[in-house]
Amino acid sequence: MNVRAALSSVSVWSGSVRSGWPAVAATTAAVVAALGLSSLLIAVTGGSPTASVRALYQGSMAGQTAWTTTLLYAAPLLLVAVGSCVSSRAGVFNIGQEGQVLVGALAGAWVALRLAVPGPVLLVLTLVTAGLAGGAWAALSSLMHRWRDVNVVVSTLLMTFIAAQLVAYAVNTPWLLQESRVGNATVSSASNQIPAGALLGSAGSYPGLQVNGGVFVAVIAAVVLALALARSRWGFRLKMLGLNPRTAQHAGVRTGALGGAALAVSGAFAGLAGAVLLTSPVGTNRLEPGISDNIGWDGLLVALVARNQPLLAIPVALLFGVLRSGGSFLAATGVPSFLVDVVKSLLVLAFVAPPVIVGMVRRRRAGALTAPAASDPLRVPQEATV
Amino acid sequence: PKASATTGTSASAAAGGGTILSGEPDVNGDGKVVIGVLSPGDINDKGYYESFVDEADAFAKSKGWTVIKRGSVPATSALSAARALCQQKVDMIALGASELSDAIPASTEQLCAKTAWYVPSSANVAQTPQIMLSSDNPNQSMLAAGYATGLLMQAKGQTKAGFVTGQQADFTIAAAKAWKAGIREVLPKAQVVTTYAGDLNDSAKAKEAVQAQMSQGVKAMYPYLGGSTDAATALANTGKLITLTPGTDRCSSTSPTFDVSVLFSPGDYFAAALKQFAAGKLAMGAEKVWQLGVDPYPTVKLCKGTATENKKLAAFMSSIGTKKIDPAAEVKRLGN
Amino acid sequence: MSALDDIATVLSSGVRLTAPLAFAACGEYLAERAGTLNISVEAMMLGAAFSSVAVASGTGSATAGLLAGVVTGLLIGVVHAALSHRAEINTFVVGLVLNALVLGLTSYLITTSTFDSHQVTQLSVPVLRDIPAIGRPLFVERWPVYLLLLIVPLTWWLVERSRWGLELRAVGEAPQAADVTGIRVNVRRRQALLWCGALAGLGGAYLAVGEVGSFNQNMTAGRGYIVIAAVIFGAWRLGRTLVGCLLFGLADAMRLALPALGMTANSQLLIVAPYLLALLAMLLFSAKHREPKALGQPFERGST
Amino acid sequence: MDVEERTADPGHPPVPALELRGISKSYGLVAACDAVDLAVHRGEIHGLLGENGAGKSTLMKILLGLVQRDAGTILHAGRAVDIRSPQQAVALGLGMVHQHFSLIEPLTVWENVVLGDTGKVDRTAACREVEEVAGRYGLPVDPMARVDRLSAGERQRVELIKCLRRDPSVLVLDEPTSVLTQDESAELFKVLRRVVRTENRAVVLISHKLAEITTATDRLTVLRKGRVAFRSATAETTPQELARRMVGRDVSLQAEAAALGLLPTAGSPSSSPGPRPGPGGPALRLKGLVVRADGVPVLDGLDLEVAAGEITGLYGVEGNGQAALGDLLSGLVVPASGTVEIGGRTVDPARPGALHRAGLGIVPEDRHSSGVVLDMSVAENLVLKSLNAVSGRGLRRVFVSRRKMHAAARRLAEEFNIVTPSLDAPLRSLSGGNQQRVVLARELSAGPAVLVAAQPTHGLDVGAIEDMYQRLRDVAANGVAVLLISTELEEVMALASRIAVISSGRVNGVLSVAEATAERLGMLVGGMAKESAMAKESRVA
Ligand SMILES: Nc1ncnc2c1ncn2[C@@H]1O[C@H](COP(=O)(O)OP(=O)(O)OP(=O)(O)O)[C@@H](O)[C@H]1O
Ligand SMILES: Nc1ncnc2c1ncn2[C@@H]1O[C@H](COP(=O)(O)OP(=O)(O)OP(=O)(O)O)[C@@H](O)[C@H]1O
Ligand SMILES: [Mg+2]
Ligand SMILES: [Mg+2]
Repeated sequence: MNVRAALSSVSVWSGSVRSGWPAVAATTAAVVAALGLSSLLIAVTGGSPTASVRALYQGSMAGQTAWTTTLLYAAPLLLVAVGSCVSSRAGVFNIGQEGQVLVGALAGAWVALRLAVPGPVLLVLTLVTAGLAGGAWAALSSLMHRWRDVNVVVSTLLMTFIAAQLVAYAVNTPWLLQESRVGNATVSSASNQIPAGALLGSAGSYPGLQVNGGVFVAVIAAVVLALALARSRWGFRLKMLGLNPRTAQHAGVRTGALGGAALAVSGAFAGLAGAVLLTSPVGTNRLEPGISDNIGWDGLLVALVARNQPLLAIPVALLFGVLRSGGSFLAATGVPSFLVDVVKSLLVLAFVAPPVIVGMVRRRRAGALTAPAASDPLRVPQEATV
Repeated sequence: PKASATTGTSASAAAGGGTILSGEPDVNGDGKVVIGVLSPGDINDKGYYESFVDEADAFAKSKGWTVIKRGSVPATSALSAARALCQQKVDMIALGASELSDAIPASTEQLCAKTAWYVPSSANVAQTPQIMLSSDNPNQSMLAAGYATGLLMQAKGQTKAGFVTGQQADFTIAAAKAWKAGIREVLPKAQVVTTYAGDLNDSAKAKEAVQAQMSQGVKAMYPYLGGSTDAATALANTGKLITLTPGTDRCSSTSPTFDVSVLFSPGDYFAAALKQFAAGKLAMGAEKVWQLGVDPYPTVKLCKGTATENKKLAAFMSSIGTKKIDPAAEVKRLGN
Repeated sequence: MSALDDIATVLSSGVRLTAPLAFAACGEYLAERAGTLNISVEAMMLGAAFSSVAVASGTGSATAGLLAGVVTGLLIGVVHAALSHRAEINTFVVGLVLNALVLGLTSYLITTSTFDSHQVTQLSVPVLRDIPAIGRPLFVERWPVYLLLLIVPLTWWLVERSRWGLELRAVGEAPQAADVTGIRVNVRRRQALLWCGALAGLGGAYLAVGEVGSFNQNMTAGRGYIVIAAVIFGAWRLGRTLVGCLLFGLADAMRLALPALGMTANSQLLIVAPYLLALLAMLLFSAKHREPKALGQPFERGST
Repeated sequence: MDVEERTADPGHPPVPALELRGISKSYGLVAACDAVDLAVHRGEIHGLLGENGAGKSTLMKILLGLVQRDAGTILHAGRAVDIRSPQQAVALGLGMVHQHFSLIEPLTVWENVVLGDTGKVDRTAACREVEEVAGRYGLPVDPMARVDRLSAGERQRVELIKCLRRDPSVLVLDEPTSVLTQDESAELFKVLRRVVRTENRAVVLISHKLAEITTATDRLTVLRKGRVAFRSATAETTPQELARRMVGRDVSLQAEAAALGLLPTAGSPSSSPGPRPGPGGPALRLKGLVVRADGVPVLDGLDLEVAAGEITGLYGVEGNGQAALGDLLSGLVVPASGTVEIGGRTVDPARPGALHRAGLGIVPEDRHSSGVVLDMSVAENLVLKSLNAVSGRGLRRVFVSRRKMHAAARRLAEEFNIVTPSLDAPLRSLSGGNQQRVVLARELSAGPAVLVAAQPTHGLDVGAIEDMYQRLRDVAANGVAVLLISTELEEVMALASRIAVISSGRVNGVLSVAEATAERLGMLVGGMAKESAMAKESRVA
């Protein structure tokens, strides 16, 4: 069943990009162009493109340590992306994942530092609380939508900045989560390190390649959600809601509740990603204002590039993970790591734009009454967003 | 500090405790010396963070070494950044500030086995056998900075000073208090206001904070800032305020201009450490505490001080060095 | 110090902090009336701030820098418009990517180059500047601030009185109907984005070569999002949007001036104030009725 | 296809105001227009008629520059012109009132009127002009009113003013009467007469209502499947002939005739079965339903009963609450007050799916908006209201079983003759008639006690209409209560045994089909209560 679900999702994907070689060729060309532009930028500013590419490769894929880092980054990205797939399916455009990640990490840190329970229980509690908190944060947007028709895109965006200040407040306030003072030393704007019991260990160690527990959590989430979206009644209703909310309501779907729940689920996965950032060795195992490190924004982009297919999000998250770990290594060669942000943005455009453009050109040429498929996440911000 | 030789049989004990890594400076024995520098701040801020890499760069060049520098490293990626450096086969990893102390666990990893570690600390980093700690007591330099400011204010008959910094965090609060205490060593009645602009790099907001202070008659201003230092100082210059540098010697700068250079830059400490490293004398597992009035750094310098002023300042600093003055007690007494 | 002087201090600081927001808000307002919820306004401001400093340093003229900022904003507007109203990629995706791209690019470039500092001159209106309390805030400012006197009425006139604006509103409310009436929907939306780009660019450039005189990494620090919040707070009316900008600018000015005036306030709360106020405005006034009906929706002929 | 032409009088000026030669346009494989020739002269109202999808709107959109033709020439006053945009069309003196309103609701009347012009915007001048045009043609409207506050009739006037103000030489109206009352339609035709007689303009009137075409036009052209099937002077042809030309064969079935707007011959007995009230009262009873939209009541105390085994028609002009009733019975809006009873039990329409569970099936008016999901497969659309029945068993209950879904879908597709390339094809790829069959099949598969069919033949071709009528009759014959909501008088007369007339959100009177005459119904539609309608009639008699 898994395999068939996988196949059917993939075929949906190729269907929605109206596959065929023009889209593939255009994408390839665009990716090459994006890389070319980036190389040009490096060369113009006095760097060496080939050395940079080598560094990117070395830091992300050459050897087991490199892969370990790549996987560490990919896991939270995948979690955010998988959640985004759920809300987008329901036609709700959540762009507040960054804030939801932060709130998840905040709640997770609170549990990890304040509850005195044995290790594994603490870890589970940390992850679950973070998920719930992220979900609740997103649910606020959903409530605002239901009560007062507040635009979901806008409210999730604004809530991100509020979340950031919330975390800043927590880690600068001694009675909340600021790290405890040792003697006269100044304390930093961060929490204490969470106890070892709440850390996500490696669930596999193949000499140098360490596969962190977060990776398993994320992949399992992706597979389960892919299955649920493709096969379950819930997935069927979500799809119906996203593609035609009126028909869905007519068919007995509680649209408000289901749409709101989808947004909350998306927030919950972002919150869980926050907990993974907190508890896995990708970071410092403390709550810090910068803990989200753009994972929320990037995770959303992963989902968009993967066209809201959880299984496709796995390789895309891996690619983004490669860029992050490779970028970190690239910076170690002296090229400012901001370059990686440039490369990443160009690559996203290169993946996202050509299929849309090819589809559009084809529609124009055919002149057919084919309104763009409402299922195409890149074209149609669904009703719910307005 | 206890000395233990975990880095291999070839390590040897050093005089002042700790372990000297064999082959220093080419610790990993690949025939090249490569220094990796990680900084949490903007390494082009013409100030605190930039000085750290500049010193390393200058010294390394003179020795024919390679320096890999990386700025704006968020604390959350310190660890992976350090690992990336180890993969690059650096002989030493130097952290620009203790905010990046989360990178230290990498020093025990296989990948970084043959690497020296230079870590600035403000008493919040635990000593381990693999790292060299470098610390100072910010109270000392900020107190002396305040004292120097006080001297200049006294000469001009002024009583109001202002401190502008970023987030309201523990280290900024402490710095503000020590500076205030220092001013009051000279002018017991001096008024000192502190504004938290919220961001070390938002120049527009830093400038507005300075502007507000100037309009309230502030005559000495300490821009304890990052990327926005220059913009804020330039504005203070227009009001002919007494200005101070956050960490580096910029007495020769003409735009903006400073009256006091407060030198507590990690770059200065680091340069001294690099010299030892080159000579094969830098020990891991040990801590170097930089003393005001004893070591060359930290120190405070009046850019255009009169002889008397210079003498008074020097005397004040040396009594801190000889522990005649206890900065912590002074801050408690005068800083609130 | 008299209370009037204190008021003048806070007010002039407020005016300076408001100006970049106000420029960009005029642009964002117009784009939203045409149906584009443009979130790349941050990218436009930041890109313009960078290029204005670069060009000012290169030419030695701050005014040239200001102009370069406008052009940069415009260019980002062109790119956004081409991607979202020609290629018809989801406008939010385009916005997110552009924000990341420009932040990365400017940060990268500023670490690989250095620029001199340049600042546009101050304009001080004789007589008027001596009015107590408001004289200094309103009549002693860097000259580009006074462009607001031109741009605000112009934006209002464009939207409310010109034919172009009538068509923009039509396009923002009912693109299909506008299309059969002979209005080229996506052309109008692209033009609106250009206006938005130019003004956001002016705002960013003003911040860099007007206010500060130099560029530092991420120097706009989220002002673009504040601008979006202001338009929402203003419920898609220009006057209220500008009031929102002023409110946010003044809140910041207060926050920065209070310590000097001997008072304290919770800074976190003041930092989030704009976002909270925008959300509150939406909750209280249920802005939906005022919101352009087609805001954020793409238009393609035949896809009712 | 050979086109038979009967050119009536040669009195026309030799150069037509507008002439189309060999216009072709294909959408993919569909040839919407295929070498169409059409000449329109000044001083005449030219009827353009054809079935749904015959290509009428497409032809006019080509003329207006909204769609680009694949081949052919357009001659304006004898000169070949190339029309690439609506502005060019306007410049040439072509004006169009679109099938769907093209007004921008939050804008005022005068703003809408000047939209699409060029040059400065001058409110005073625009308002003066609106009033002037309005006065000239007898189309009163307040230029400063916001369009979203206007009724359908008033909006139509605004559309007309907008066109006439530009002094068009050729005026095109695409199905202008579908939202108008009969009185309003009559008014409209009076204005059009004036436009052609006294101002010597040319008018193209598009409709598929034969009665309307035969009374209002001078000459006409019939399109069938994108080609010109027939041309004639109106006076020289009959509705029966036109119907034959449109459909391509003789129209004998009353159903078809009704669908084409041919009034049934007076007093002809309805072929629908007589009322067969079920045991224990009506199957569907609506009591005092009130629905408000933006504070305005769109349903205003509606009462209606439908008995089992009977087809009840709810007839009225569009915009009198039918859409709201349809939405209510689809579970899309919640009534402010009033009750819905099915089989004697009160159902709360606010509970999602409650109406469906209580045994109410509905073929909604706008199937694309609320009846189907175009981007889901045919099979999925067929089962989307009965997921329980196609789910797995036991632990697999949370999953939809593909096997069961396909089995159910296949059964329905066969039973209802749904033509589809595959059950997994997106519904979007089906023709309108087949999409409608999917809806009907799905609704009937649940074995409803009540079936509501709202405008069930809108957008269907004759074959599909015939099929739909037969199925509705069969359904009623099987004891289901059928409520037919329609704006087509003929359709209601042909199918229903009782006719309720809806006006301003309430039922104004109920007549048995035997008592129902066009005139009585017309008066009820116009808002007169049943008694006075009867009384007036008896006086006339
Ligand atoms: N609480 C919510 N949070 C987020 N999205 C929602 C919410 N409720 C509905 N949606 C989404 O909005 C779309 C419908 O928008 P609309 O504003 O019409 O909902 P609604 O009719 O107000 O909802 P309700 O039925 O709860 O009143 C659906 O696609 C749905 O997914
Ligand atoms: N944009 C389009 N894309 C694809 N097919 C189209 C498009 N517009 C019209 N068609 C098809 O062209 C044919 C003619 O359509 P048109 O709208 O001209 O019919 P019509 O005669 O106006 O019908 P109606 O009476 O329903 O208005 C139909 O088969 C229709 O499906
Ligand atoms: Mg070496
Ligand atoms: Mg039509």
